[in-house]
Amino acid sequence: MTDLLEMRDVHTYIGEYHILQGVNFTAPKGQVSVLLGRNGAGKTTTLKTIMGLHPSKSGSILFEGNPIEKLPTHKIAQSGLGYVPEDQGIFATLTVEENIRVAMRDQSEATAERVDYVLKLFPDLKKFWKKDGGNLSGGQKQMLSMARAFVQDSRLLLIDEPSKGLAPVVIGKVIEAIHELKKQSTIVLVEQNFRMASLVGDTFTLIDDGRTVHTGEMGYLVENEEMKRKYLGIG
Amino acid sequence: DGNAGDEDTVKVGVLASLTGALESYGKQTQRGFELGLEYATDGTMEVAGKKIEVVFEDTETKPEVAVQKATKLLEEDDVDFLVGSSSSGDTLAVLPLAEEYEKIMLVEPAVADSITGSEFNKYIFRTARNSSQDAVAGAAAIAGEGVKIATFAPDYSFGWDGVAAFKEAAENLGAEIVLEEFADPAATDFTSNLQKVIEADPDYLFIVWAGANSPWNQIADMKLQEKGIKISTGAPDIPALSIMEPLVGMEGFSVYYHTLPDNEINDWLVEEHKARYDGEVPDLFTPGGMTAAIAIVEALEKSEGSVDADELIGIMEGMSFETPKGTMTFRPEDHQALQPMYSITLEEQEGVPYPVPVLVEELSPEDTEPPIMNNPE
Amino acid sequence: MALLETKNLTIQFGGHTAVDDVTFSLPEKQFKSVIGPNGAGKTTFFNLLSGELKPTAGEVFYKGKSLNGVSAVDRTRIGIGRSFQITNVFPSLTVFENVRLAVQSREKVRYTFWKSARSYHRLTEEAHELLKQVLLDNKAQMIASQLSHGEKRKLEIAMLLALDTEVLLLDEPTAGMSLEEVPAILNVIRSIKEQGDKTILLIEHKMDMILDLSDSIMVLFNGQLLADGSPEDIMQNETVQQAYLGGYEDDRSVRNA
Amino acid sequence: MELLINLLINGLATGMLIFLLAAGLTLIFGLMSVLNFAHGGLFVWGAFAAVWMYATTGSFILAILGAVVTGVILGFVTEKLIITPVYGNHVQQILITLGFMLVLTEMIKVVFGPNQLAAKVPPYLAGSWEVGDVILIKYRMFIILIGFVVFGIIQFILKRTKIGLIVRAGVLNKEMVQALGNNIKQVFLFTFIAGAALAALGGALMAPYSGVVYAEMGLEFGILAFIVVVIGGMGSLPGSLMAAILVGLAGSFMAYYVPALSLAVNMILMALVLIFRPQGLFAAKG
Amino acid sequence: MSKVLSLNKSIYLIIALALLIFPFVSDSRTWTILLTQIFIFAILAMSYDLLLGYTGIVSFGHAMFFGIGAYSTGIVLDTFGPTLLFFVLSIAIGFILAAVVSFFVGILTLRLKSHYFAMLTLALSGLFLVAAEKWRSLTFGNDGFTFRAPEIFQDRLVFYLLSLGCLIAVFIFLKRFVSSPMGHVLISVRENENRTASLGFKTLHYKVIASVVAGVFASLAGSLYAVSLRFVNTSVMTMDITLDALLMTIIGGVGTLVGPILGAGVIELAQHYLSGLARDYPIFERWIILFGILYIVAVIFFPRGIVGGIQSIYARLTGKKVKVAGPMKKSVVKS
Ligand SMILES: Nc1ncnc2c1ncn2[C@@H]1O[C@H](COP(=O)(O)OP(=O)(O)OP(=O)(O)O)[C@@H](O)[C@H]1O
Ligand SMILES: Nc1ncnc2c1ncn2[C@@H]1O[C@H](COP(=O)(O)OP(=O)(O)OP(=O)(O)O)[C@@H](O)[C@H]1O
Ligand SMILES: [Mg+2]
Ligand SMILES: [Mg+2]
Repeated sequence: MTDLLEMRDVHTYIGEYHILQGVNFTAPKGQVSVLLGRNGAGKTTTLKTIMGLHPSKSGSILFEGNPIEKLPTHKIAQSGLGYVPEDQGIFATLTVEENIRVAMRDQSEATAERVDYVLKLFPDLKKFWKKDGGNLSGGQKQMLSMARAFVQDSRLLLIDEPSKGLAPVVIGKVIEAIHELKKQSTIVLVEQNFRMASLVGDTFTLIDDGRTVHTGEMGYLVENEEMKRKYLGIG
Repeated sequence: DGNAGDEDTVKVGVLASLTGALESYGKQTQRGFELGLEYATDGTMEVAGKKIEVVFEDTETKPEVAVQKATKLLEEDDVDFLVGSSSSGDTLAVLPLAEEYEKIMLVEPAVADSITGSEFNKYIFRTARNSSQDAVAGAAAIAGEGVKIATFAPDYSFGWDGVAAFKEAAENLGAEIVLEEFADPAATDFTSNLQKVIEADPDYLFIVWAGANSPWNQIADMKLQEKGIKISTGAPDIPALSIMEPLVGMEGFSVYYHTLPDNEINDWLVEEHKARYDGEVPDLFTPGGMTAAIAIVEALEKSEGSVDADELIGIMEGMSFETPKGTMTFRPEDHQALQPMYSITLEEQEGVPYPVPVLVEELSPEDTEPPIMNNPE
Repeated sequence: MALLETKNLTIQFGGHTAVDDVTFSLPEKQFKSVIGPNGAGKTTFFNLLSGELKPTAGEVFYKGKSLNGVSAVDRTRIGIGRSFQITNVFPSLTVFENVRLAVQSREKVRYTFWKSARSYHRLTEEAHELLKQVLLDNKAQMIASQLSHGEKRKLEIAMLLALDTEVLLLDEPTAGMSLEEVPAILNVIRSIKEQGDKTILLIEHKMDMILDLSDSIMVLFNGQLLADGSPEDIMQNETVQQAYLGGYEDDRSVRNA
Repeated sequence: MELLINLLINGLATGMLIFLLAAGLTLIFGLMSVLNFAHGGLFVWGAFAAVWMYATTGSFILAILGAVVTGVILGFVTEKLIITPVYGNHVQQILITLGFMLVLTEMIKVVFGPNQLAAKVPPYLAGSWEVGDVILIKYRMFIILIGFVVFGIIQFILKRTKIGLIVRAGVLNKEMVQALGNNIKQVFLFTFIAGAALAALGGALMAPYSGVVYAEMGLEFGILAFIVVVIGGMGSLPGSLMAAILVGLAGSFMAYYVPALSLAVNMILMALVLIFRPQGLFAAKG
Repeated sequence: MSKVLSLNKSIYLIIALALLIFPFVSDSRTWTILLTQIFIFAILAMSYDLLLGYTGIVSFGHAMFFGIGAYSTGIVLDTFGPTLLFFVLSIAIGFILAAVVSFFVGILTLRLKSHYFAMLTLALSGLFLVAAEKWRSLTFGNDGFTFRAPEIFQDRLVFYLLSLGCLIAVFIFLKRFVSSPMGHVLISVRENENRTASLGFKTLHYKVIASVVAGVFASLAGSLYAVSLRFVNTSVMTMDITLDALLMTIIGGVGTLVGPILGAGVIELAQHYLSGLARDYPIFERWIILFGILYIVAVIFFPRGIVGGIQSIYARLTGKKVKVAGPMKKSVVKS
């Protein structure tokens, strides 16, 4: 098994604040890795560091074996990463269509197919195709944000809390979608909904106070009451 | 540095716009003043045994800066005379200081009538011509019994003053004003105004204008002259003349163009100016600067070096003196210098890249004497 | 009896009817939840109640009086407070200042311009008290924009609580909050409920939370009121089962483990 | 009737000229949301470059090209040095671009001297045709034509490429646009350069129209361009076109029928539009 | 916190005292005048800061209120005579006019968002400028008119002290204003207007109040300005005045109140020295370029203005910076 993404002892500062204080993390190819941790632990910052949005100060980040920690964000994205931010990052005064068009890298057949796919997955988007993104409901924005990432041909998808604000039935569809996407892409998921995390995750990494504290098979965590209590406060 | 109260020097502070939109006017005054001092003192820079020192200050065409600089001149440099300035606004703002400090101020080249009119105080003498003189000269050039005239001017004080004075002078000469058009000076399009002029069908269109953005092209484009409407206006400085090609042939007036006056001082000025500034000829306000310098030196000669303002006022009221434009006289009532002006036509000339004002007639100081406007209420 | 009511409440955006002829009533001191698919009109319904949007047709009544023409500001002042689904705080003020502003509004300190704000000790204490309740007291001096997402959600709740309004409209208060902290926030909500002097309307997609707290549940579907009843009734509802839950929440054992 | 046609055509031509001035600002201010007070400076540089080129080469085409090249170079330098540090911060944009405006204006005097320069209409565009009582000024016809061509080209580029979209998105959320794989810096740079080149083009075409160029002209026309962009609706090119034509026509008709108000016509127009249609005549959408 | 504050307070006090004593130890009237100008523009800039820095309103029409004050004072003193009583009366008239105008302008404009608001204020103040130009019987058009100042101000020292007094009074008033509960609401309007409304504050009221207070103080600055020149013309209504206020505020530090005072000082002094340089050394003929570069450099090195710059240097010196905020240790639920 090869690791598509590997972070080694990554430290990130935001302004003067030392937020990530040693993150070690790998995303095995073709699997779903879940980042877990309490509010403010540093999950989002980890994803942003990978995307180059909060560049790391030290440590290395390898994608398909190539270092990407020095690249500008758009280069990182172009090298095959897709990103769904936790605040959805919708362009409010652009229509749904335009939002998606910003994410389309080309006009190819394959891209068109992926657009069809996401519209089937989230029919609401089709319904509001010409409407401003800012007028969508909370859940619809979440769908649009995912759709934008899915229409790109990404080998690695970083998804920050996809289930947030979604109706249960849609969460079910997203879980199916993730299983589907796994065939072509590797996925890194931040998820507070432990049920969803446990249904889609292959491996998990626990982040606490800006450090990775544990990594393992998802099944192991589901069974391990002790660890769930200690780091996730459940059980 | 002449310290305050230095008995052996006379200090003159010159305010001018040395930066900004009026920069070229300011520089003309500056050069003229320097040359004028040399001329009047025969290069000694001394009068009645006293050394003359000049300090130039930039008003930046902002009234508050003008006041700051004027105060600095009066306080720190302890000047005995003020000269200036390029904009009427700056000058008006400085007038009260002359009165407060009891120093003579020679106004040059600001034109607003109110400087020697409603805002006059006794320390103010103006070597420049005022708007009304322009207007009277303009009227003299074209007005006559039964002539129909339309006017066109920018919609602010300068334009209103000019047209009002022109109207009076022209009507006195028997002309009829058929239309008064005013336009936004910053506008890009003057064709609507010109349209109205065409409809009024006057014999002449008299234009009062200042500033770079001008209607000349559009006058040509609208074929006013082909329609039998003759154009008349004041000839401006050389850079502005260069855009007046469409008006070649017009009859108008000029305050100064270096070939118009015929006297030795002007010859000297043209020669010296060319020699010193790379062949450039003196322009619209250069003789004004020179005139101010000459007036100061003459007054000092007469006062034997005394800079006492009251004494000087006595001397300068009614004083006549020779300038590049011929003899000027400070009218005792309002201290306005009466001076010659020139009726001209604009002609194209071989080797000159702009239309040249060519003398038709020199208008004597009496011909262009403006009304006295500083009547104490 | 009914504190908050609507009659034929309707709003259209262009051709789209987001809230469609909804008539409902919320008795005093009740805890009612609103569920429905994404885009069903729940948030829009809140916006109509709170006055952020004006209905195309229909009316809202509060304590029997029509709120027609009453602005959002005045609705807050007479007792209808709300939290926002999309985090909506004062980004470059500190967490503490955010809450203090809300407390200040409740205390009606609105146009005082000569006294220093620092002299209002009660405002300060109260703000700190609220921050403690939502587990943010250790971040009081942090700039709000520097909070993580979940922390902002907590701030949002603190600001609503600070207003101390009679009616609380909560729009997905726990979305994005960590597993560990949801129970704490739930406790806060529960304790408010138990004090028994508030009327609460809650939008959530977390069914276990809804079932745990609600006296009644109303379901919105395509802008229409599909059902309004006890939690048990609603869970039996065929449409709710299929089109909203879709089987995903059937097995809640994992979550409760 | 002839009168109305005259007013209409001249108003239209003036409007088109104003559109050419404002087109660049539509990109820079309307789309990129940069409060560029130095826009007038770019415009003057274009005007002076064209006048200088025309005087040295005698070719109007080369003069226009020279202006555009000047605009491109200045646009590049401006974006890199002045604008890049202040994207998204209007307050800082005001200060830095005003400072840069002073530099640009004063540098004109260093390079071209402090005096105004005459700008000549090329002979083949000089003069006017008279059709009955209708006077058609050739250069104005040319401006109207160029106005439509420029409009067509920019509109085509904005519609056919993702550039307009990316810029609009980038103003809303720069990080997200990058995270979706777009090189926002490059797109912003390109757009800014295009805006600067358009400003320079506007200056170059304006020069023969008024017959004169002077360093301070940038200030006057800069504000006019802002007015047009705002009343047209931020970021809408058709909006700017319509607003410019409206300003042109209003000026032309007011000067004829209500001359007392011509000083105020632009301000009145802007006030009315903003009071009754605050988002501008054509908001970027919908 | 309170220690820093008292430090601030004592610095202010020392500077105020120094300025108070200054004209008695230095007899340079140039400096007296320059400082007087600075005080007057500082008042204008502070009033602008209330809008820009505290309420988040970018207005392009501030000159309107400055002009109202200047014309009120000029016209009253010119028509009724240069007495102290009429001077006070003229200031009062300026206040009332500015308050009324800013109230209506506020109601009319403040519903609009950012750019649109800014441009509408530009339009309205443009209309005021045109009115000043056209109403010649009152204003004498753009040439303007001179008038006499009350006898007592003939002594520039007295006027210096008056301006300084006004500056201090306005500073103290605004300082208290912005740190009052109402001031906090203004700040919250700047931060997030909608949210402020949903907390139960009528935001339009606050914006109008800020605009009225700012308008009134701008009018005060205008009145003082007119007296300092004994001359008024339409330049007091032009965009230049607004831009001056804006630049002084930004260069000094937005939302700080002291900033605009420093900004006024820096800009006036820079202008004074740079143009002096041009007089003494011909290479500096184009000193405006240096002046422009000053703005550019200011933005690049002090993006938050002078006060912001000083604050961050201070923070660095006192070693306050190394905050390892990060994720804080759990004091979290143990329920
Ligand atoms: N701009 C910033 N400046 C300073 N600190 C920040 C900033 N952004 C985030 N932080 C801090 O960094 C820490 C990690 O934040 P991050 O958003 O990565 O948390 P998270 O694990 O995603 O939490 P959540 O579950 O709430 O989304 C938090 O303590 C937060 O306060
Ligand atoms: N301002 C608006 N303009 C146009 N359409 C709008 C506007 N606001 C909401 N809508 C539409 O109204 C519908 C209802 O939206 P609303 O936000 O109320 O949904 P919701 O029930 O809260 O959904 P969610 O659970 O996803 O938050 C959506 O389809 C949305 O696109
Ligand atoms: Mg997060
Ligand atoms: Mg919602």
